[in-house]
Amino acid sequence: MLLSSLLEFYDIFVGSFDLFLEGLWITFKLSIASLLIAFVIGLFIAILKISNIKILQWIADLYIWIVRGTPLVVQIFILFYGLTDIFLIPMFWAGVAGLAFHSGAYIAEIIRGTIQSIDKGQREAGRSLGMTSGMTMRRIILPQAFRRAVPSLGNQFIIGIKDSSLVSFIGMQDLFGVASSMGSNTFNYLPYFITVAIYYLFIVLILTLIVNKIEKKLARSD
Amino acid sequence: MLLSSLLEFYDIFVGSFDLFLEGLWITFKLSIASLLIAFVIGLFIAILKISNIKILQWIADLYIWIVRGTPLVVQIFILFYGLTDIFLIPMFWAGVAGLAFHSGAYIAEIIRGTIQSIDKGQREAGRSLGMTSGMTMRRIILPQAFRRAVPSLGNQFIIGIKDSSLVSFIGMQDLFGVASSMGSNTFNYLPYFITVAIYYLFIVLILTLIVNKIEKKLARSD
Amino acid sequence: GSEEGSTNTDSGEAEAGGDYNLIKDGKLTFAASGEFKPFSYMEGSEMVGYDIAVGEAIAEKLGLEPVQQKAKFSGIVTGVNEGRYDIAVASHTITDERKEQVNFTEPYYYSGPVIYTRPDSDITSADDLNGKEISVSRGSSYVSMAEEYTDNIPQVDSDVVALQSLASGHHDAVITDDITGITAIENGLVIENRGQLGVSNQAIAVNKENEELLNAIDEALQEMKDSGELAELAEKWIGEDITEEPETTE
Amino acid sequence: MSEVREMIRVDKLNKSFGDLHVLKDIDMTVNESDVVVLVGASGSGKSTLLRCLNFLEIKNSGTITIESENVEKETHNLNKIREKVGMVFQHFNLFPHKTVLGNVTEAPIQVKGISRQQAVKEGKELLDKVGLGDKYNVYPSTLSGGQKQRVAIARALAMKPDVMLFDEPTSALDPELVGEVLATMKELALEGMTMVVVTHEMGFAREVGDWVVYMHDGKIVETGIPSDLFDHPQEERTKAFLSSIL
Amino acid sequence: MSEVREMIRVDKLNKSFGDLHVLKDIDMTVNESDVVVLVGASGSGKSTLLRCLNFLEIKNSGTITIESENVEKETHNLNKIREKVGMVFQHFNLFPHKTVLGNVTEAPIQVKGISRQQAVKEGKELLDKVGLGDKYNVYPSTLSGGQKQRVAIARALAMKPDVMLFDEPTSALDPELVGEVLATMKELALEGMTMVVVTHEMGFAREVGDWVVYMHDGKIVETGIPSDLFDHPQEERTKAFLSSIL
Ligand SMILES: Nc1ncnc2c1ncn2[C@@H]1O[C@H](COP(=O)(O)OP(=O)(O)OP(=O)(O)O)[C@@H](O)[C@H]1O
Ligand SMILES: Nc1ncnc2c1ncn2[C@@H]1O[C@H](COP(=O)(O)OP(=O)(O)OP(=O)(O)O)[C@@H](O)[C@H]1O
Ligand SMILES: [Mg+2]
Ligand SMILES: [Mg+2]
Repeated sequence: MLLSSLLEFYDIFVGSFDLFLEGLWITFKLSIASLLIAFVIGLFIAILKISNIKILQWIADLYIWIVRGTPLVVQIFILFYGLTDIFLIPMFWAGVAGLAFHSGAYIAEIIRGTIQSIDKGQREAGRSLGMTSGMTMRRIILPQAFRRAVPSLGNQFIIGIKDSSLVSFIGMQDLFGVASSMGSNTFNYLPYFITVAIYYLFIVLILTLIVNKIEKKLARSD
Repeated sequence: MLLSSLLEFYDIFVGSFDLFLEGLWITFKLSIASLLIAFVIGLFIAILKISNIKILQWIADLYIWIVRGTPLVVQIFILFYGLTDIFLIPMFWAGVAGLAFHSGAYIAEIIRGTIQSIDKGQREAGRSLGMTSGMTMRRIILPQAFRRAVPSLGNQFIIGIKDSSLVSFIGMQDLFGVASSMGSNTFNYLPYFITVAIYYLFIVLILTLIVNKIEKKLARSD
Repeated sequence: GSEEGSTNTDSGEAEAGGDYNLIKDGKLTFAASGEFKPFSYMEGSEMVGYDIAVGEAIAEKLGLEPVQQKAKFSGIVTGVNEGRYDIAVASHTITDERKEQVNFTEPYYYSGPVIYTRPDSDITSADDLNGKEISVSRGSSYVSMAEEYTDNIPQVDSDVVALQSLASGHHDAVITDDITGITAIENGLVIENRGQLGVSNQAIAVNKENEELLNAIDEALQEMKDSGELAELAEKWIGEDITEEPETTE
Repeated sequence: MSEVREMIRVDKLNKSFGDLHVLKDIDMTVNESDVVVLVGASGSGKSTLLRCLNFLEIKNSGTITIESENVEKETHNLNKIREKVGMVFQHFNLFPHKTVLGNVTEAPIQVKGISRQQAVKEGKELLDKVGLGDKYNVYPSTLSGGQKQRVAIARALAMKPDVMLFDEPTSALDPELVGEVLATMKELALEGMTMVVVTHEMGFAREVGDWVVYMHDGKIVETGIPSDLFDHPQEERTKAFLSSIL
Repeated sequence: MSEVREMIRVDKLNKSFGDLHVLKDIDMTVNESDVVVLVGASGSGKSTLLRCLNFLEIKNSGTITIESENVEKETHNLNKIREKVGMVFQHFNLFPHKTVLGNVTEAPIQVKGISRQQAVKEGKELLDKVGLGDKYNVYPSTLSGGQKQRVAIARALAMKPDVMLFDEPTSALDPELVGEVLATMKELALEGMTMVVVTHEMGFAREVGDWVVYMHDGKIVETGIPSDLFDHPQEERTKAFLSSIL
């Protein structure tokens, strides 16, 4: 009984491999694109926040407040269904934009935190050598901040990949979308949801290992 | 033109108030129930993790790994559709269980982190006065750990409330479920999604203020 | 309503295949849910089913290349209205509310909403539905039907999700299309038909600003009906001819 | 005169942390009302010895006899033993979430199960005794280091221990606050409390100590009354140590 | 003999942090090749004065003239001025993500825009000079405090400054490492570098200093050559300060 349902699960797992591979590819593209954009947004917002210009800080705060104050799924739906009145965003890019908009705020907070954790003597050393403010930020502060941010950024990237599952609700056939479709085709959701859980676990595991490796490598020079 | 769409939005906002109030009530019940359970799970798992018993640590690690390795929406769906073969969880409780299962892992990590951040001199002081291990944990370590955990727990509670929006996908008419239904019934998503975003922002704002207040109150005696 | 400029991603120099105002020149972009077996469902990364077959046949008749778009059912009408899709071949029942948003072609099949329950249920007809928990697909015409009996209406994103939860023990009943229910039963779900709630006409939704496309599709449909091609597609995907208007409609 | 009562007896005590052999065949006796001062270089094992006496560290071999009972982890309730042996730490380790009085009453109420009224009464007496009669209801964070350490002493005394262990009770204090803590300890010694004290305060050792024990590298090198050991050390290593700190 | 060239001139310099008036009407002149030693109690404003000379703090009033140019934030590119004035910090502030050589070449390449080869060549020469010829490619974290501070000196020298400022360059060092840094500084002084040094190393002040400036509470109380100021202080406060540290 247990054996037969295990065998059934095995068949489903193997049989759906090709399809999930396509879903994986979409999840992958989506995550990479959104996380790269989120990183740029995050860096930009972090710099606004540590600038001494009130209005810029205020803009950054507002952005972070909105993102942290509303569920990701609301953000994605507003971008996909809502903004069509103003301009129409293709599905893939609506997903990317929603995810990037969301992760961007968290990444901004991570970057801001690590920038501020860098000893202020570093800034002073840079300035005392005649470096401009921007040069000091770019060449001295940011490289150190990024290293220090690796664990948190890695964690945020993993969260981003899991969050990307929500784009299936605007119709994308990402990993989770494939699982939903297969479940509804066969009128049997459980094995497909378990299968997709395994895929996610596997991705997260790999990523965790990579992040740990990078962390170790960077620790070398600290 | 802008004015008329503002007026339209105002009408929708006011007109949907009753319905959203019902959704708010469901979101509220769901969040409270799931966060209380998550807290119990988190405390339990944190204690397993700091116990010196390998097998218990291993169970805690496995649980945390599974939760952090899979998207919340997958967890909710598996609980809702999957476990029905074994026992049937009513929709509300499937939602509660999914959210609690998920938040529990994050809360466990927060509690474990703060327990371990308590100076080990505190434990030794307790033991040296003849207190048992359990007594020291209960009377000395945990009260301090909880205080220290307030900001992170508050943050996690806010995340929990936002995450609760995903139960709309198993059919619950929570805040987000109401917004989705209203949007699709009226073929006009934007105002409803913006309305629901405002509700969430408002809840998060209130909660942030409460957490800050508690934090300040606790800081008094530190 | 959508502006012409925003609906055209390729700029609109009219080609010889038709001067409809299409999202992509020479291509007919049609939406379906992909979660409504046997009308539309996924086979590999492609949607198949009766809806899809009809959509493709029409595109061919119009001399256009069919482009399928999977979308959540609840967002499809809005998507057509706002110019995200040219048309929707997604088993939409013609309703007055939807007619305010989009134009409908002539029906391409006839069906009816049915009450499904688990076999052990004491619901035997619509009369027993009062106050029960009835799950339906979000954005479907079944929402307002269910509202006549109860206000306990869990709404999910596809009919199959609703049926699956019903079969697993959730909810008291599901209102969905007859044929979808039959397919579910064939696929092993243990549920039963407890009465039809009337007859509905399913049609293709077209953007309001695209009268020419509407007319062209109606023409194509009529041709397919006359030639028996539509009935053939129904036989192939559904197993019976559902393209004939029943004697009695409400 | 009554017979001398042995409070602590240590025989062939050994303690290792992994490969690091920290205490090597320690023999030591502490009689009732003795004040034993433990001195030695950093890392010589003073704290470890003290912690073994309070069973915060568990010995590898040897015997520890507390009030004529040979205490073994397997057969004894260590919490009961710890009630008899009070400990004062370098960093006070007060409970920051409890008021001064709460710190002092916590263990009597929870461990001994005495009533709150009784604990409060006794706690207040102890706090009066250490000169903090006006600080019952404040939280530790508002106290100076010297005040904190005196609360820590009162907290340990509240369990009515037979022996008090002090591990560098004044090293974390600003110089001007050392005196008030030493005065409290001296008073305690005069009342006849049995005490083992790790300290670098040689004045205190001379004035209050009955015995001085010099440790080096995990061994007891020399034991004597303060005037002998400080002024006429027998061992080369003791001489070297004393010249480095005096 | 050639005329004496004024490197730094400070007139009526005032600096406040909020309500705290930290520098009060400071007047000071530093000529070419002078070694000026700044002494004074903690909080007297020594660091703040040094930081004003390097424009890490911006003065509230008064004038600062560097090589005959009256420098004002509004009209001058402070980065250009900072190139002329090197600074060495108490806590080294090396760049941990760059190798020793990278620390030394960073500013010449980025700020002066000289070629990498040229910067590496000059950097290696400087590192050889401070006795770290074998450490080009290691990261700062692997160095001792004394080595770190010598890298910091080389890093500042790489910009070919006309004046070097040192803010307690040896206070963060273990005693046995102080000598190597002072030796490097002495060598620099002998080569004719103009230097302003905040230090508690009175031996160095006596031996290397041309002038000693004693600050108290934000004011310059007394200035003199080392032997005069240390052995025959004129002011009461100077006497009190010297007796407290010598
Ligand atoms: N928990 C532990 N784990 C491993 N090694 C330890 C531990 N506690 C102490 N040690 C080591 O045991 C040796 C003795 O330490 P101990 O603290 O007893 O010395 P001490 O005489 O009290 O020194 P100090 O005057 O610095 O307090 C040291 O080498 C120390 O590093
Ligand atoms: N950034 C700042 N903000 C506010 N106050 C400051 C700041 N920097 C210095 N101060 C204050 O200015 C006064 C002078 O400080 P400064 O560091 O110049 O003294 P110092 O002579 O270098 O002392 P030390 O020997 O301790 O380094 C002190 O009271 C200090 O607290
Ligand atoms: Mg010690
Ligand atoms: Mg200073």
